[in-house]
Amino acid sequence: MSHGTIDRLVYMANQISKAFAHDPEAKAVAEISDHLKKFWEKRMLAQIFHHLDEGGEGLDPLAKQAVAALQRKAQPA
Amino acid sequence: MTPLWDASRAAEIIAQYLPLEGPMLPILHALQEEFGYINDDSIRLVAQTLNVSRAEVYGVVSFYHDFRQAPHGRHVLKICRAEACQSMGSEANASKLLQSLGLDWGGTTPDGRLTVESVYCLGLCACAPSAMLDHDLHARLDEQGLKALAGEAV
Amino acid sequence: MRIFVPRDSVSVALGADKLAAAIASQAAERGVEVSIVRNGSRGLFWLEPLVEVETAQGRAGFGPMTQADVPALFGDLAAHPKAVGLVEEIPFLAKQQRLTFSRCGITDPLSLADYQAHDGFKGLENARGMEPAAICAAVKDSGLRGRGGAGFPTGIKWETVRNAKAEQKYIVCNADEGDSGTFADRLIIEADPFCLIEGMAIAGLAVGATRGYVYLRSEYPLAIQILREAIVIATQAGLLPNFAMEVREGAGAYVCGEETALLDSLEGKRGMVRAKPPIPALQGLFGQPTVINNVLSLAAVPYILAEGAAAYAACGMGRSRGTMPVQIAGNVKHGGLFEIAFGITLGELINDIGGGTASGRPVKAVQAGGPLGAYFAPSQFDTPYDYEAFAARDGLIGHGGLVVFDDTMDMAHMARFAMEFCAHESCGKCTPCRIGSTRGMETLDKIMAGEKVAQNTEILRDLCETMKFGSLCALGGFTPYPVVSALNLFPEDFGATPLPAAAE
Amino acid sequence: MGLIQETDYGTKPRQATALVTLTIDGESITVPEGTSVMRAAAEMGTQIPKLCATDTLDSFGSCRLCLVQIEGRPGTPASCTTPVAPGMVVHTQNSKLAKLRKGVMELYISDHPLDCLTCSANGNCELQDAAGEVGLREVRYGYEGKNHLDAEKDVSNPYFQFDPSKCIVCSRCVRACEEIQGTFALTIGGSGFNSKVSPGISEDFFDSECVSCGACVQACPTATLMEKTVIEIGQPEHSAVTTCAYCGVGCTFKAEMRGEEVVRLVPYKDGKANHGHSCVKGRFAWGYATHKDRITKPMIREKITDPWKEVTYEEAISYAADKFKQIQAEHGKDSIGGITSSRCTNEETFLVQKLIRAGFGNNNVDTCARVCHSPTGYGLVNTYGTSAGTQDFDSVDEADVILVIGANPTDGHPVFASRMKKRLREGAKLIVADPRRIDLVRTPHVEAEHHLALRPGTNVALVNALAHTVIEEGLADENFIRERCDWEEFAEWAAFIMRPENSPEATEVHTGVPAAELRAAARLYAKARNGAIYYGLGVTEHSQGTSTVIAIANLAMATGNVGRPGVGVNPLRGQNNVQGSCDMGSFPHEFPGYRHVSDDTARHILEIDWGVSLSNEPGLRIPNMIDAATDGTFLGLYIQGEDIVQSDPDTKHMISGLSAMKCVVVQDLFLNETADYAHVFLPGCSFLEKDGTFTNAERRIQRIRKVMKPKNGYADWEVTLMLAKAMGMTMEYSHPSEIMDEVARTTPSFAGVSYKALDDLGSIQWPCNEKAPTGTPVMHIDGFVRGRGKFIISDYVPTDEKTGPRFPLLLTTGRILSQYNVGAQTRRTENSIWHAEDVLEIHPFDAETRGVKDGSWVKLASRAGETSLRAKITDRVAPGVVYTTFHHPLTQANVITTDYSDWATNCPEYKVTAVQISLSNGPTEWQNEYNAHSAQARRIVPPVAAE
Repeated sequence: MSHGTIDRLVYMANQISKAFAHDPEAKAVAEISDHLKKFWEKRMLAQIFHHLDEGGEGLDPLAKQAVAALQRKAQPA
Repeated sequence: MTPLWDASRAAEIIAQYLPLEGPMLPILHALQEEFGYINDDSIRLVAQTLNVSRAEVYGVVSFYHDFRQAPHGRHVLKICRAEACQSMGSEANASKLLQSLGLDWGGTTPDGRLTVESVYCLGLCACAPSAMLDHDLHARLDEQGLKALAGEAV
Repeated sequence: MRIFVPRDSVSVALGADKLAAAIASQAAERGVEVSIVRNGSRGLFWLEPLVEVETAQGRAGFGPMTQADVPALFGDLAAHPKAVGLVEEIPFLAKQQRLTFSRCGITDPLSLADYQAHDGFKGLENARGMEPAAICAAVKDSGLRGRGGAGFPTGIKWETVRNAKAEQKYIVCNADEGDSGTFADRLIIEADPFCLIEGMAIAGLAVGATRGYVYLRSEYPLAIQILREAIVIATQAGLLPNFAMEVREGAGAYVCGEETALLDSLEGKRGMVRAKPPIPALQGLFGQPTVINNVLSLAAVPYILAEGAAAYAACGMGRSRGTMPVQIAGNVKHGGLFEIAFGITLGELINDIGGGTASGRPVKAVQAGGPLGAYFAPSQFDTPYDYEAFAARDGLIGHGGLVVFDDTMDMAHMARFAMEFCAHESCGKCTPCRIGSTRGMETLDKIMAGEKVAQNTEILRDLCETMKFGSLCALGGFTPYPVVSALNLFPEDFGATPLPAAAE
Repeated sequence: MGLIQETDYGTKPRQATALVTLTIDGESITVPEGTSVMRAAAEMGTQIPKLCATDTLDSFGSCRLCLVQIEGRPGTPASCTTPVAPGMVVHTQNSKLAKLRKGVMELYISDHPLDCLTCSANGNCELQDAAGEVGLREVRYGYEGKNHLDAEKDVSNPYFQFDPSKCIVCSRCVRACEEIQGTFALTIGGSGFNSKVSPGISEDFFDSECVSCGACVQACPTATLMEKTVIEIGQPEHSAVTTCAYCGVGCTFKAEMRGEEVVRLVPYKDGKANHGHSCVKGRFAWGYATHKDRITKPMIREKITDPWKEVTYEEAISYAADKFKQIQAEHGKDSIGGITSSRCTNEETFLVQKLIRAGFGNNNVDTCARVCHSPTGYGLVNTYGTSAGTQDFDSVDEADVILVIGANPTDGHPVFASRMKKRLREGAKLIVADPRRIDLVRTPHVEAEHHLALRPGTNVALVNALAHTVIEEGLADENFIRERCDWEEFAEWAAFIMRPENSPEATEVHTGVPAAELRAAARLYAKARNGAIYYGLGVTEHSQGTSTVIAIANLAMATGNVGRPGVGVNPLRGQNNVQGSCDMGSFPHEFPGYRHVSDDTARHILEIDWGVSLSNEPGLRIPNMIDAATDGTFLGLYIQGEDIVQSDPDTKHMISGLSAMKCVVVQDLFLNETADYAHVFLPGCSFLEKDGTFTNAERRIQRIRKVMKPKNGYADWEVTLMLAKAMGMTMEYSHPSEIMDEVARTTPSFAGVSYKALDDLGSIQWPCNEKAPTGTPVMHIDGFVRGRGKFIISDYVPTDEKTGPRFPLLLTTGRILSQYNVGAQTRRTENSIWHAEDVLEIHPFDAETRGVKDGSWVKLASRAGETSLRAKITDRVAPGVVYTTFHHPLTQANVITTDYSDWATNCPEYKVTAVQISLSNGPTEWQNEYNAHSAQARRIVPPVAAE
């Protein structure tokens, strides 16, 4: 695992996603984004949002959806 | 000759008695029978096998007069010193024998031939004095008889 | 020709095995067909080895036999130099009331057929048809008291164990017969082992125990061997359904004759005396309800169940019912086992039955009840053999041993020996016994050396009080009996000079 | 302030409800059935002389001093072994008894040295007291007889001495070792007059099985077993009751003093966690408090390559505050943060997080629980509703089956382990799930029914398979579930757990635990009347730590094992106050009392009390702080009593993060590894020098009390307060009790806690409030704290840390009895005699294929780094698994561990690292460099003398 911060954040998001992967998709997305909201500091969130904006390389599909959902909530258009 | 300490033989012996309830004494008897005495290795092995501490095994070994932690002579003469034998003069006979062998109670002849120990009653009290040479009992042992018995053990 | 050559420890210690071999080879040489039965001893030890030859009149005895006496067995029996006549008519035997020891010496100890032909297993069979409560009641009614020394009613003990609730209960037989001058346990085990087995099986039925242990001292190798064989025989014959019996060998600790120390030893621990309560009947072996009885108590049971409690209770005196196997030993002419109802006097036992000292010198003292028993002087020979009568004279019957000393014995030396024995055998748990016995030896040494005799005698008496009332078990608690009795009866042996001479 | 004396009633109390009335010396007394005559007498104030009896041990009846007379009973029974009976009439004093006791005492003294005046126990010797009580004036036997006066002393143990010449063979030491400690290291050797207390096979104490718990020393009525400090210093003259600062058991001790000098720490019988027992650390290893390495003056330096300069507190504090303010001014208020200490008091921890939240204005606070029990918090909050173990320690006495997962109580929580072993000796059954054969698997008189030796990293699979067996075999407690949990959630979970991949047969591939054995273990646990689960860091320190905690919580609920004594889910927490530091709001997402920072109600309570507005967004966790530091957005850190360089994973990354910061403030007793990268050092204060409270693993809040002045001048909370003021906060406390009052008024679960209440009750288990005014020993009794117990699906996701050809072995880590955590304290005591260095345990098979011999230096390499240490060949570990401890900075085991961490809490995956072993010649180059750097980093320039 690289020590780049964004690599770690992507890894963490994917890891969280795996923990909820057994849930139905919609529920899983909600749980994952809720988890991120509860435990991630804002610069971590900013970085992952930015990463998603850049294409979200490395993020699992579920993680991607969850980050996107959270981003929508955090930065209402 | 008693065989030298052998861990796997000892383990085999211990295993034979494991099905017993409270197997400690039977195991210690059997180990002593095999090796002539109970050494520290035996104590450790018994402790390990029975899942007790080695302190506990040592406590047991050191408590009983029967168990030895050092080898004895090739033969053991146990002379009864209890009252009935004393009433028939056993003490005098025994001290003469010990004197002639140059031993104290519990001592072993320099050639390792004979250890003389005391025992308190062999149940032959109506035919005192008595003694046991290795596993054989002897009664009505006067001074000569005792000396002869001690001489028999080669 | 049927010849009986005993195989108990005494006869073997006196060459019975060699004798049997000599008889066989002599017979072979002469072309005489003999069947040699290795019976148990009759307990007439002064005659051992006592060879018996079956004759039309009965079993003729020859003893004490030596190998030199063997050829004569094949000649005119009446003229045999060692002939003692018909064994049953020997007064020592004829005078006895053999209830417990009735088969000893008569049968081949390891022959089930012999045992059954002599009423063996009758008691067990009766017990099988009874409710456990009824068995306990029968034992209670017989008045049987523990033969190990304490004299506690056996039936009450059984009843307690019967009423205890537990998945596993045990019968433990105390065969750690360590008292000098006693050999009754050994004799019954070697001469009639099935009797003990039967007694234990009955106890098992009475209390609901399925396992039995016999704790047998290592100083009795032959007894261990015979009992182990007998258990195998009885088990294989299907006589012990639901009762597993095992012999456990002691390891040379006298204190393991104390019941709680015995239990600790059986469990594989140091043989330390446990404080009571809890009593073993409720929390005994491995913490389970346990009957722990002496060999003689258990061996008395088959008779009680076979013949009824009343038959047993009919013997004896006062609260001491039944018979007691008195063991006469030491410096005595006719040493051996004498089973008799309670009530006979000490003097009768020593002089009439025992025939006085072996040395022919006057009797000086008799120690009754083992190394923890008091000494009696001939002046006390009118004491009846009875728990209470002995207690009244600060003595005890204990396990029924009597050791005779002639007038050459120094009783101060014997008092010191009592302390020495206690020191040697003390488990070390309680202080009066652990330290007191050693201080007792040292104080007696001072007395015997004539050092401040009066003062040290007072210290010794104080010590005896401390040990008697302060000790945890009978080892330390009873050691004062021989010491104080010797001190009281034989002050001259302790350097006490007649007072007026010493006084100013 | 005098010496606290505890009454010794001679025998243990009885709990029987039936009462018995008897008469003792003419006075009538009523006591519970089964009480001894001795205790009954003591309760009415009559002390019957005794030596072998003490109320922490079963009665024994050997000394024969306590003999009494009972009307209608023969002889003189011992009062310690005689239970009371209705109507019994007892005489404890008369001339006969007096003479007897004197006679016995005369025997004792006939074999005892007459050196009372120079004896270390003089004035505190039960033999001396008893001799006085019975009026012994003379030993008529003289002193020439046989004796033990020349018996040789055994001084092999670093902390206590054994002098057999003073021994009265009461066996109290032997019994304490058996009954209390459960080690059975002592016996009486020989018999009769030659009876002698003997460790092992007549070995010396050090070589024996003794674990130096001190129970024997505590039990000894004479100077036979005596603390070396007492021999050296003398008997103490005053004492205070305080709480141990080592593990999460939280033993209560009496700190016994002479003036300002600690003489000894003695376990306190009334201590609710330890009931008078102790271990080698708490009992003896307190010497670090006065160790020469201790730094007592504040120090600063501009750069971490500079030597330290000693300064005044004012200077150091304003230096730190200025730096922090400057960083915030330049990089925003979120650019600094702090780390609270699980070694410090609740009050100190509360203050640090308050400083950060209210003073720094962010939630960048974290604590060492991050690396140990953070998954416990997450897992238990979500399933049961509260972040703590469900039981008190006493509960184990009622457990029938004990399941220990990933914990090594005999080393990590020794005093509780003794308690557990006692219960196991009484017949409770044991299941151990651990890759390593810990002592508990088989130790004298204790043997696990099942040792599930799973492959590291497969806990979730194992616990799921246990649950699978429970459901499949119909062993679930349906009534409990319907009554206490949400049935639909249960059904959903049950459907998940019944999937074939969760069966023991399927998980065997991952765990290596034979299915049949696992099923047998599941049945044993599920069928128990009371089944209790105890777990430790072997559960939490995984990438799926949280999932395992959840799986455990599910299993306990499914079998109805929650909400009464004898059952429950019990995390064995590592450090003395790790529970408390979490309770006090040390996590970046939670205020005190586990209230999320986004919880408006909670935030408002604090905002009103503190007079500031607080952030409602979570702050950074330690690893994220370090990441942010390397990114240049996090530049200042206040670390109280933690050594993150040694205790946190991936040392190299940690060092680069710290090195990137502009101001690192370390507050500690010693210049620890982290201080090598600090700019300000604030001297810390030991638990003996301050007041406060610790909260142990059973949620028990207990006082620590100051017994000597702080060597560094201030308690830690005072230093934090200075820093807070320098940062511009207006806070004022004159005593820690005021901080606790603030906790109580702002935190519902602590509402009833105050120093007054603690003094009155001795200790309090939270929650303590109107509903539970004296605290809560067992939680969830009438329902779960969160309402209904929640079954949460815990899927097994294998860790990404995989073995392969380069790294074929799995390293797992743990701790050892004599050392503690990073060893900062224990390494500065004689404890190192037992464990002078970390060693690598390796299975004989793996050793042989690599040519490794016992004692060889081996290089241990992982993807993260490498280190060298010595090998110990043992079959405690399975082939393919190696094990080491992390107590010594020289080893730096965390150079090896990766930065994989728990998905929910980032608790590092210390327990699984793929490694390779090869022979080496000694420490690696990195280790040598590291040590050289440490020496360089710890230079101190003394202050220039004033002119």
